[in-house]
Parts: sequence; C-alpha cells; structure tokens
Amino acid sequence: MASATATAARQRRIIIDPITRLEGHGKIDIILDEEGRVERAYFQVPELRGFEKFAQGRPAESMPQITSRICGVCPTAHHMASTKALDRLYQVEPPPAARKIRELVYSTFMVEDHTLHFYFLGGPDFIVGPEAPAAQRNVLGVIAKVGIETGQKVIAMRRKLRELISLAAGKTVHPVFGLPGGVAKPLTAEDAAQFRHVAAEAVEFAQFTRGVFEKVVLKDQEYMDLIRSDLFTHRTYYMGMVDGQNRLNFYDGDLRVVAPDGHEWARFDAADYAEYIAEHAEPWSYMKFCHLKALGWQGFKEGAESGVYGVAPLARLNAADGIATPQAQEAYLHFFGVLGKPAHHTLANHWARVIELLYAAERMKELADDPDIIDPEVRNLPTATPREGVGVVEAPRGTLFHHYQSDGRGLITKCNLIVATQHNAARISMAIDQAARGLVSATHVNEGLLNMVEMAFRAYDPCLGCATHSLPGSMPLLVRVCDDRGNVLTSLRRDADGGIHRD
Amino acid sequence: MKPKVAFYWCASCGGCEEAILDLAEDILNVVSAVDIVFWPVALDFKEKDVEAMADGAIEVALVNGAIRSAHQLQMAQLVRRKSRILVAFGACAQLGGIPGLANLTTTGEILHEVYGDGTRPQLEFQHDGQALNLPKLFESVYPLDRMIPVDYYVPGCPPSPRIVADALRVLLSDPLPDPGSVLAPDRALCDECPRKDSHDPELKIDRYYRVQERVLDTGTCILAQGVPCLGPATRAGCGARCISGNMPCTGCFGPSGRVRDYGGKALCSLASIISGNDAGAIDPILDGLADPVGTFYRYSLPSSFLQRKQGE
Amino acid sequence: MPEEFQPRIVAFFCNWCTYLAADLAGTSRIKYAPNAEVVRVMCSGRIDVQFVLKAFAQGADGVLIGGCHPGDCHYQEGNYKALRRYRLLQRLIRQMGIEEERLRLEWISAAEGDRVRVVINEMVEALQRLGPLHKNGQAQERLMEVA
Amino acid sequence: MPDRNPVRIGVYTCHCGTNIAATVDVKALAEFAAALPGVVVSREYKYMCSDPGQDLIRHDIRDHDLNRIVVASCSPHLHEHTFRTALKVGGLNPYYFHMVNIREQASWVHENKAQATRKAKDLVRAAVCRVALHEPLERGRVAIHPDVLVLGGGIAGIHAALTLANAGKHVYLVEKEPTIGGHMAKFDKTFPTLDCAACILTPKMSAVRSHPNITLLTYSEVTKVDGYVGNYKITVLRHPRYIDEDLCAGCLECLEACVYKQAKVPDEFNMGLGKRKPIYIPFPQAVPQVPVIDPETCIQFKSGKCKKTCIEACGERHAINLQAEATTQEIEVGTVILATGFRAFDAARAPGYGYGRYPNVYAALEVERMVNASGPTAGEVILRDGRRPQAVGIIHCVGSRDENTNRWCSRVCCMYSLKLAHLIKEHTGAEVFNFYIDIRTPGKGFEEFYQKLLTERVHFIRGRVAEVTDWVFDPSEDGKLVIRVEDTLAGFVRRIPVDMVVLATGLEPRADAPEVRRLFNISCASEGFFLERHPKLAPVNTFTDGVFLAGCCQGPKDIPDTVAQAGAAAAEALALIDAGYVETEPNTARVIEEICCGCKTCNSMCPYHAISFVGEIHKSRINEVLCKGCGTCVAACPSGAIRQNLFEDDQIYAEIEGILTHA
Repeated sequence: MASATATAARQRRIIIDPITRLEGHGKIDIILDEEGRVERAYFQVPELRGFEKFAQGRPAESMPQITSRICGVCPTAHHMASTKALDRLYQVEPPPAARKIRELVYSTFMVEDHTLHFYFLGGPDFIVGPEAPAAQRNVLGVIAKVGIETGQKVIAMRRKLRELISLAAGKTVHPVFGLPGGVAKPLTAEDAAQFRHVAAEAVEFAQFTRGVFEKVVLKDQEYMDLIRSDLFTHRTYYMGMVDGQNRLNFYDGDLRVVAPDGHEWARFDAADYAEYIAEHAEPWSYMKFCHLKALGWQGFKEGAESGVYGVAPLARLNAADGIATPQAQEAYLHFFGVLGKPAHHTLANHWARVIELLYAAERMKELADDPDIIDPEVRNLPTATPREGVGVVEAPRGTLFHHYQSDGRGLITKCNLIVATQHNAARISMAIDQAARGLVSATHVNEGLLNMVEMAFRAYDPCLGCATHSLPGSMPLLVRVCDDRGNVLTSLRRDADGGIHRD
Repeated sequence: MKPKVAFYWCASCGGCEEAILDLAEDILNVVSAVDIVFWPVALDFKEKDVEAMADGAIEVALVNGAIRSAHQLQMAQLVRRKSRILVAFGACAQLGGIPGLANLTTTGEILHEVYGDGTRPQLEFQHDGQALNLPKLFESVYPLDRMIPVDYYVPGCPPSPRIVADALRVLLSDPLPDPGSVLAPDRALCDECPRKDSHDPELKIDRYYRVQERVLDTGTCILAQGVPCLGPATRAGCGARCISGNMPCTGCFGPSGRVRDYGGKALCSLASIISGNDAGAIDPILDGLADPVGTFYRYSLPSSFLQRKQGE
Repeated sequence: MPEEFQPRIVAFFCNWCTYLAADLAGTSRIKYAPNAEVVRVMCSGRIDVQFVLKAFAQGADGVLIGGCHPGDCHYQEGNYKALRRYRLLQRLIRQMGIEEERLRLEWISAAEGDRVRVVINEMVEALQRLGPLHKNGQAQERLMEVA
Repeated sequence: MPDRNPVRIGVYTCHCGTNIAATVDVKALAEFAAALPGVVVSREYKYMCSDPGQDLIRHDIRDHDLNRIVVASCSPHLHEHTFRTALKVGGLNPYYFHMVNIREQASWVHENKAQATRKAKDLVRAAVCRVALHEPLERGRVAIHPDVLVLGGGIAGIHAALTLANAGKHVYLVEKEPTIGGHMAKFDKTFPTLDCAACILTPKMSAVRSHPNITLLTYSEVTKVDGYVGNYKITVLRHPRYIDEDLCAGCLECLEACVYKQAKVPDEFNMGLGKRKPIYIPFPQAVPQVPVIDPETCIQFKSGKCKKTCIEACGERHAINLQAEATTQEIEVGTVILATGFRAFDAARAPGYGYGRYPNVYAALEVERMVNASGPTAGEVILRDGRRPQAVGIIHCVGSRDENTNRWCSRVCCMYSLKLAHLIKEHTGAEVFNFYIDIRTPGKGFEEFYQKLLTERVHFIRGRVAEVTDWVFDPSEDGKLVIRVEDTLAGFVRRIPVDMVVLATGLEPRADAPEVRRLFNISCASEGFFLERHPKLAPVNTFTDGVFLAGCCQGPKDIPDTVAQAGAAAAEALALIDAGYVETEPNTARVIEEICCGCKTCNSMCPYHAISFVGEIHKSRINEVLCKGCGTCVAACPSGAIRQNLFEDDQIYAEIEGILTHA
C-alpha cells in the first residue's frame, strides 16, 4: 500500500462505498480539492431493475404481487399502493369491510416495520450511542443495553405481527390479498379476535418503546444537542398524507405539502401528483431526484425557493396538524413542544418514527375492535373499462406512488413508481454533502466522522431497494481514502448492523 | 467445532433475508448450532475475510438473488470457491425470479423508459478529471446455476419458514440428499392443498376467469372455479399459503423434479383441460389467460429454455 | 453469391396420419425441401409444449406439428388437445419475440402425401423470408457478456 | 428398470439397393455414425431387411457385445417389427432399437445428395442419442375373444362369414338391408364365365341362414364400437321390420293379403324399374325369407285406418307386430371384418350423358335387372315404351377415369360392359356399340371373352363420348338418341344414333364410409376407400389391430378378387383367434405415484377411460390394458408424474438435441 505521506500533496478523493461488490447498494463519492478540502460529495445509486418497463404487458391485477417484489422489507407498502391504484384503474370502490381489512393489515405492517428499524437499524446509533465502540454498535449492543428479555420481547412482537399479516394476506413477505374493489377473503371472527389480542399488546409495546426512547435520548443532553446541530438540519418543504381533518394517515387521504415555515403550500389528490412533483435525473446516479414542480429543480439547495422536499416520519408529522388517536396525539404535541414546528432536524426522524409506531398500534386496535371487520362482503367486481389509476400510501420510509395506465383489457401500458427514497434523495445528498464538508478532509477521516455522515443518512432509513426498484434494505458503507491512482490510504467499513472497522 | 455457514445475497429484494429472520425465536437455535462466518446484512464480516478463507472452508453457503451484474457474478464465484456446499436460496437464485421478467426487455429499453431522452446516467461521469463510475448491468438476468455450480436449491418467493428450517436441518446432517436436488417435496402443491378433495375428477374448463372477475369460494379448488391456479404444476412445500389467502398459486416454488421448463409444462397442462375443439371455441377461453408469459413464467423466465425474449 | 439461408425445422408428426402421409410422399416420389426433420410421436396429443420450446432454444428456426384431421384422430381426441396447446403457445411465443410463422400446426391425413410437400415448402420459404431465429448466434453472444 | 451397462450401439445403414444409396451417401453416413458417442459398430449394407442383413446385426450383438441397435433404412411402419425380431433372436431386448427413416423421408423425397445426406446424418445422430436412453420393455398379451363381427352381407361378407363359421368360429353378420346378397344378388350373369349370379350366390346365402355358427342380423347397423383388438364391444341397432323373424314361417301370405292388390311402390331392389307393396320381400331368394313393412307407404302407419288384412293372414303365428320398435343389441367380438362394399356412381352426375333427362338412358345396374329373368321385365330388354331397341350404345368409364368425377379406374366396367353387350345382343339382337377409352381385360379369361365379343360383331368405338342428345340432324336420326364421339382411331367426330344408352357406371365409396371409418378408427385413402395397412404386404389389414378389410370397401374389384380377399381377411382373423392372444405394444403410460399430486388433470384426458382417480390414496392410476399409448395424458400432466414407455420425455429431448446439434 502506498504511504499517506508520499501522496499527501496529491489531489485526493474519498469513496464511501456500500460495498457494491457485495450488495450493490448506494455509494458516496467525495471529491477533494488540492488542499484536501471537500469540493463535492456525490450520493450515487448504482442499480436499476426496470420494473416500470417489464410491468408493461402484464395484467393490472398481477401488479400488487409483482411490484411487492421491488422490496422484501416493505412488500406490504407496494402491494397496498398497487391495490389502491387498481381501484382507481377499474373505477371500483372496495366494500367497507374490505377497506378496513386493508388498513388493519397495513397498520399491522407499519408497527412491525417501524419496530424493525427502531431496534435493528437505527437503534444502535442512539440507544448504544454514537461514541460507543463500533463492536457494540449493533443489534446485540442494543439488546445488551435494553436487556435480553426486551430483545426477546421485540423478536416475539415482530413474529406475532407478521403472523397476523399472513393470516389475512396469505403471506407476510409478498402478500396476496389485494384485488381491485376489495380483498381476496373476509376475516373470520377468530381472525378478528387474534388481531384484537395482538393489537392490545402492540399498543403496550409502542408505549414501552417510547419509554425507551425518552429515557436514552431525550434525557441525554449531548444527544439532543446533536439532533439540534446545524450539521443535521435542512430547512426544506415536507410532504405527507393527511385525512379530512389534516391528521396523519398512512392508508388513505390527500397529500399535503408544507413550506419550510410550516404553512400549507399544497394539498392534492394522489391522481394529480404529476402536477406537483417532478423527477430530475443526474448523469452520475441511477436514482431520480424528486422536487416540487412549481419551484423547479434548483440543484441541491434548501429554503423556500428550492423545490427540494422531504418525506418519511419527520416530514409526515410536519405535514399533519395532529394525530387521530389519543396516545399518539399526546406524543405528537410533546414532540413539537420540544422541537418547535416544523422540525427541520433530520435526526428527529427517529423520534417521529416512535410516535408513528404508537399511532399505527392504536389504529390497529381501533380497526380490530370494529364489528364491520368480519362482514363477509369484501369484493366489488369491477365492471368499468380500465384506463388509468394512481395509488398512494405512506410507506414506513415515506410517500409511495404507483401510477398505471392500461389498455381496455387491463394490460399495463405505462407504469410509474415514485418511492420514498426518491422524494428524499435530494435531501439525503445534501445531508451527506453537508456532513462531509463540515467534517471530512484528507487528513481528517475517522470513525466518528464516518458515523456522523452515516447517521445523517440512516435517519431516513433509506431503502435503495425501493429507490432503484432493485435492492432493499439497510445501508452498509465503505469509506476509502485513496490517492488519484486509486491506492487506498485509509479504509473504513461500516456494516448494516452499525459496526465500524478500520482495515 | 461448529460448521461454518454463510448467507449471501445477489440481485434480490431482501425477502429471502426476511424469510430467515422469520425463523424468529428459532433463529437463535440456528445461530447456536452453527458458526455464521458471513452475513453482510446482519453480521460484521467482510469480503476480505472470505477471501482469506481456505477454499471449501465454508460448509454451507446460502445464496439468494439472481445474477445481473459483473459484481454479483464475481462475488458468487468467490463464495462458490470458498464453500463446500452452495445452495441457491429462493426463487430468484433458483429460477431468476420476478426481476427475471426483465428478460422480456433490454437495459436500453429500461433506461429509455425511465429517463426518456433527457439526462441519462453514464457508466462514467467526469468531475474535473475524477471519474465517477456506475456498474454495467448485463442484458439478461441469470439464475445462479447458469453462472456457477449449485449443489442444492431452496425454492420459494420467499421460501416458507418450514422449508427454511427443514433445509438447514438437512444440510447440516448426514447423509446429504442427492446433489442437485431441490430441498422440498417432489410433488405438486395440490398434494398439500386444503381444497384437494373439493372437486370431481372431470376437470374441464369452459372459461378462464381473471382473478378480479370472480368472487372465489373459499372452500373449492380454485382451478375448478375457472381461475388459473398453477398449484398442479408447482412444487409443494409452501403450505399452500396463497390458497389459504384465497388466491391462486402463481408458481413461486417452481417445477417438480421431472419438469424442465416450468412455464411450458404449466401452459401445456392448463391448455389441455379446456373445452372446445376448434379455434373458434378455444380462443375465447384462452382470453382468460391474458398474459401467457407473465402467467406461466412469472418466476422462471431466466431458467426457461428460451431464457429471454428472442430477436432484437 | 452468398449461399441461401437454410432454415432448420423440427417436425413432430403423429404416427398414424402425418407420419404416414410423409411415407406416402416418399413412395409417391414427391420432392420437397430437405429442411424438416421428423420426430415421430404416437399422437399429436403427446407433444409437450416443452418439446417445441426446447427445439426453438436448441436452434430450430421453425417447428411443425402434424396430426390427424379433426374427428380423425387415431386416439379420438388427442389432436384437439394438441390444437388447444398450439393456440395458447402461439400467443406465448409472440410475446417471446418469435414470429408466429415459425410455429405451424397442420392436419395431414395418411392419404395427403402431397400436402406434406406443400406445407414444408411453404414453411421453408416463410422462414427464409424471416431469417434465422437466433440472429448471429444470439445465445452465444449472451454468454459472452458474462465471460 | 434402466439398464446400467455402458451403452454399446451398433448403427446399420441400408442401401435398399439404390433406393437409398442413389441419393444418400451411405458410406459417408456410416462413417459419420461410427464417430458418434457410444457407437461401437457402424456398417452399411445393400439390404438390411434381408436375412444376411439381419444376420449382421445378430452377429455383431454377439461379437461386439452390442446393447443398442439403430437401423437407418425405410419407414418403421415397414420393417420396425422385422428388426426388433432380429434383436430378439440376437438375444437383445427388441426395444433397445430405434429405426431411422432415410428412404420414404429422405432419399425418395430429396434430389440434392449433399442435403439428403446431411439430413440423414441429423436423423441418425438423433436416433443414436435417443436409443442410448432406451429401456428394455415387454409386450403385453391380450386374450382374443373368439367371436367375429362381419359388417356387410354382400358376397365378401358372406364368404368371410362362411369361411370363419366353417372353421368353427361364431360370426355375427350384420347387414343394413333387409336381406343379404348385396350387389351381386342384383346381377344376372357374371363375367367372363357367364354363369348365373343367383345360381352361385343363393346357395351361399341359404348356407348363411342355416349355419349354426352364424348369427345373422339384417336390417341392422353398428352404432357404437368400444374396446380394442381381442375385446370389442359392438352396439348394433336393429331397425324394426314389423315382422318377427322367429315367428315368421316365410309363407308370404301376408303379401297376398295386403290391401294393396297391386304393387304400387317403386322397388329398390329393381332399381325402381319394378313395383312392390308396402309389405314386401326384396326378392324371391332373399335371406332371411321374412317380409318387411315399409312404414312410409303402409296405410296403417300413414293413416291408422287399415283393415290390417296382413295380420289376419298371418293368423295364429302373430308374426306381425306393427308396434315393433328399433332395438339395440350389444355383442362382444375379438376381431372385425369390414365388407361394407361400394356405391354405384350416380349417372346423373355426368349430365352430358342425359341420364334422368332421356328416358332411354339407363344405368348399368338397371339393365342388369332387366336382363334378369326374375327382374322387373322378366328378362326382356325393352325401352320405356315397351319397344325393343334396334341399336344400343354402351358408354364406358362413366364416373371413372374422369377429372370431373372420379379419377380412378373402377376395374370392372369394361368386363361387365362386354357382358351386357353380349346379353343385350342375345336378348334383342340389336346393334350394340361400345364406347371406350381403353379396354382393360387383366384377368383370367377376360381377354378371351373380349375376343369372343369381337366375333359377335359388337361394335367398339374408341373415344370418350362428348354427349348424348336427341337433337337430330337428319331423318335417319329421328326419334333416336344421338351419341356424339370423336373416334380416336378413325380420327373424326361421329354421330351414332341409338334407341337405348347404357352407362357403365363406376364404383365409389359408400356415402356412410366416413362414419364406419370413425366407428372402427381406421383410415381412408384419398378417394375415400378404406386404407389397408400396406398395399402389397398387408392388403386386408388396417392400422387398427383386429380390424380387416374385404371387398370393394377397400377399392373396386371383381367377384373373384372380392372372394379371395374375403378369404384372406377370414384367415387373418382366424390366425389371431387361434393364437388365442395378441401381443400389445408396450408404449403405454403409467403414473409415478410418488410424484402424482392428485390434481385430476389427466383424468379428463383419456378417451378410453384408462385413467381412474383412486380416492383412498388421492392419486390417479392408469389401467395398462385399457391404455392405447397415445401419450396425451403424459403431455398434460403438470408435474411430469406420468411417463410413457418408448416415448419418455428424456428420449424425445435427446432426439431433438440430436437433430439440432450441429455436427
């Protein structure tokens, strides 16, 4: 290996690479100037699968199952967005029971997925702590911190929730219950009883989780300062789904965009998304960057003039005026009481996620208790000629659009998918660029910095599987400092569990 | 000393990883029974650790996902070299999977679909003298065994928890099954279908319904109700999950042992049982199968005889 | 001048009608193109769609299926099964980028020796217009990209 | 049970004299084969099917320890059996064999030697790939039910039935008409010997009636055929003749007693030249001697207001039952002889000859009846107005050798025209003109008969008749029919005025031949006559085992040939019956129970109900005896759980690969 001093004068570059040789995920490329200061940091997504292309010619009714294969982590989100797109495509409304079963399953999924991220992916950063030794900064470290029985509690909770999804949707990974105008089968009284039982546990569990978060984060001044620090603050627009009273909703409603100052900038039906959202392509990434159409693409800038906006938990809370369930509403008020509204602090996403976890659990319980849920009428057969439909849900990681056009036989002729990480892509790039500029230089590369960059990134729980319609999941990273011949000067790895190691 | 086990993913959606996590409490038993030396998504071991191992040092490697880029091929070859037993885990690795439907099109067509004539990602982008690279994608998606030798297959999209547990047990015990075998029953799904006794032996289809065209009775054979169900052509082992969801089998477990081209066989069978002895009577029935390729090759196009769309 | 493209045709003929027709063409010394090679099966109903796909994948430019006329099947109904499969298979290969002229089903009775000539010659002409199915050894090319 | 020994293949290329060698480079082919995987011996030989050819195989099996054999020669339909036997004699299972058809499907149909050879190589490569996967098979045995069905009561059916009955076999003779006898019963004399048709036929007819081994089912049709060689179940529909065959004594008093004192109904047997009553017997020597009532014309059936004098006349016997209805009868037989005969060409289809337009234009069969002493005119050859003809023209090849009607030669018209010429001259002394294209007399005594006619001053004019017209040019033609013909010997067009024209109508397949063919699952040749298994070597066999052909249903022929063929068909049936069993091809399908998932896809595939669903084990099963080996269920089985001997998936894949592997 070439020595650092020998090449110190040379122009350098840092590649933060999520080990593409392994997973082919996202990739960060930092260009340094002559003095070794960061000149530009690129966030690249190196893969593309073309679901939108090979969707063409497929029967519309197969889309909920085909598109769920975009991501095995959040298949239910794609399945549901797709199913809702089919309702519109075939111009048919599901019967009340079917609508409720869908939202029940969806809420169950939100509880399960947010749990996964809180304990397995994001957790290590703040429960174990950013400064803790890398070896501990993983799920095992989390369990060590919160206790083994809690660890088992988490595992058991996930299992129960996922079994419920199978019960109603056939399968958990890649469900099969969504049909235009309804769901494949009604819930029996026994099924509903199980849902009620687990829902009650889920609410408790959510409150428990909230307790954990408040104990280890809110009471930790250092951590709160980090959350508030400018390094992790971007004043952008936010988008999220809201119900009739502008309250948070994951399954259905209008989309609401609030400006950096918090005022409602737009409120629209999913079908009109193309009038509000545009996609911008860069030559150095397969991922397209969403922005607000009216404001146009101003580059990676924040502020009211830039079209850059964010989605995901923090954005959702910013975009909503409240939450429909009591316990979550109370947590919502506390959240903005502390951070002010709108909250621009990227790391607050973790807190917002816990509040959403609580809401999802409460909503799950409401629906499980609803007597209509076992009504056998769960199908309305489509009669209209299929044409075009847009379906939207709030996926765990943010707003998810499925937009289909079909011929008269319901064979897909055009398919457009916009996933959470695409909405967030610009904001993520900015976060990385900002973190890099603030922290990195040729002579100054260490775990701490790396994990800082990491955290800006991870707060979004970005799913590049969805983003590229190709690969899922969490974000292992590799940072290498090389000279311009590509000789590695320094190399640090960070894996999906949060462990960071210098090679 | 505990056997070394590795999990690795190529072009997959992560559902197979979830399938392993869905062992839930059992995962702890697995972890205690073996020595997991490589699991990028969950544990902290690196490629170079793998490179450092002696060839064949890994007892069992479970690889999910298809091959669609040179990187994935490289890694698959590395893992192959280091492993005594390599298992294609899940539909994508075994058959190509749903992303394999990309073989109906080309990378060029995909790029055009997504980016139109505007800015396009470049394999190499220059930032004053610094090249940013994006990996080249193959024109086709390939199942694992078209690229590297595969010892066993675990079917499913994703494999059901039961299949995963059984597979791990079998692979870690003696004697091993015949090389090349699929670690699931060599029988079709009907064998374990709760509705298998719900219809009489005269299976005759006068009309194929698309699934949204008909409210399915929850107790009767779905195929007998006229909705194309691929259960008869599909390997058992999933526990008829989709059927219990009152939806037809779409074939994610792939063919049984004596079938070489899943889609061809399934098509042959579903066409045989319709009524109608002339084109005029036959064609309207077939209209219920709106998308033959997407129906019969939903998971297996890259492993079919034709592999991809022909011509250019 | 470049030699004319010689398409390869795999012909699945039923034992009782079309295979006999081909024999009759022989005993009648009827001349036709040498591009079709016959796989004999007892009944067109035996022809598994897999066989046709295998033939295309293996390098056939065309596949011909020959059976008894409707109502004349030596096994009563086998040819109807063949017809049903053929109608669906045509839709499939169209999606797979294979022109429908490349797959042909013909009812040829034991008495119609000359029909064998007409059908095979027609098919050869059609395939010569279309050119090879595997353009410049596409299959090999695809393996190149990963080598 | 697959054979585990290393595969050692012998490939044998046949020259078939020059039939193959002239178009396929047999040397190159043999060398090519020698290089193929698994091939130990590759030879070419003049005639592989000859004894020395077969010895080659047998010796190589012994000397080179071969366990697979490929012969590239003619069609398997011709010699597959021959070579399998050779293997058997050589001590090898006969199914370790595959035959490559490089004659009918290569050398005879291609001209370019290079291309024909290339094709032959592909086919041989395919066979070598395939045969390597062959497995030893055993033929099954099916017991033969000793009874025989003979369909058709003409001279062919009668002779076949008697031959079998005399050999002690029980025969069901089924005839559509109320009597047996067929066309021959309508003839007066038979060529060339001019012996009286009735004299030679009626004794055989009564022999049938009285034979203890023959069950005669007249006025009956076969409506359904189930089963297979050795075990056919035949359903026979018996039309009601309204007179009970068992009770009727054949006194015919009922005919006398009929309220119709005069016969008024045109008489089918006499080609409508005579009349019959609603209750009638087709002709005096009819068998059975039991009248029939024609409900179309019987007053009782039409109005219900008849005195029913016939029933009175029958009196105590009560043989007449006007309420009788059609009945069906099921019979079981092991073999079938089809002797359904022919249909005479309808002369109206050749409009130029004026049949149906000019009263005195007759079809040959009508004249046959006229010259017959017991016919409508009691043997008088007369015009419609009762006059005797002065001049008669006989036009040959009506509905034969004719682009517009039937292309084939009906074989008998020349001879029966000569016969009629002779008889007409004998009965009327008229001038007789024969208009012919060629006179064909290929038969014992035929040419002599022709020569005899020439000496009888019968006129022969060579040329196809243009038309028959009543448009006269000069008084000599008044009231005559004028035959316009180009005399191709004299080389000019002639007009021959005659009083009577006789059309020598040809033979064609019966209208119901297609139905019969489907019932018995056999093939027809292009012109519609039933197709024999081989024109030379198996002229009375069909492609369906146990079904044989006799008489004109297989093609036009005269009485001697018909009788000879009937005897041959009877002998073929006897051979099967006395063997006691028939060996069945082993290419049946079977369900592999471990793989079968019980999806019931296959059950609806089988037209022979060979596949049953076994509820207890929830799997399907195939009855090997009922299975005909079509393989439809094999292709349909969605999980590959059904296999077919000799047509295994892997064997067919190997064949495809063999064909398409570029050498």
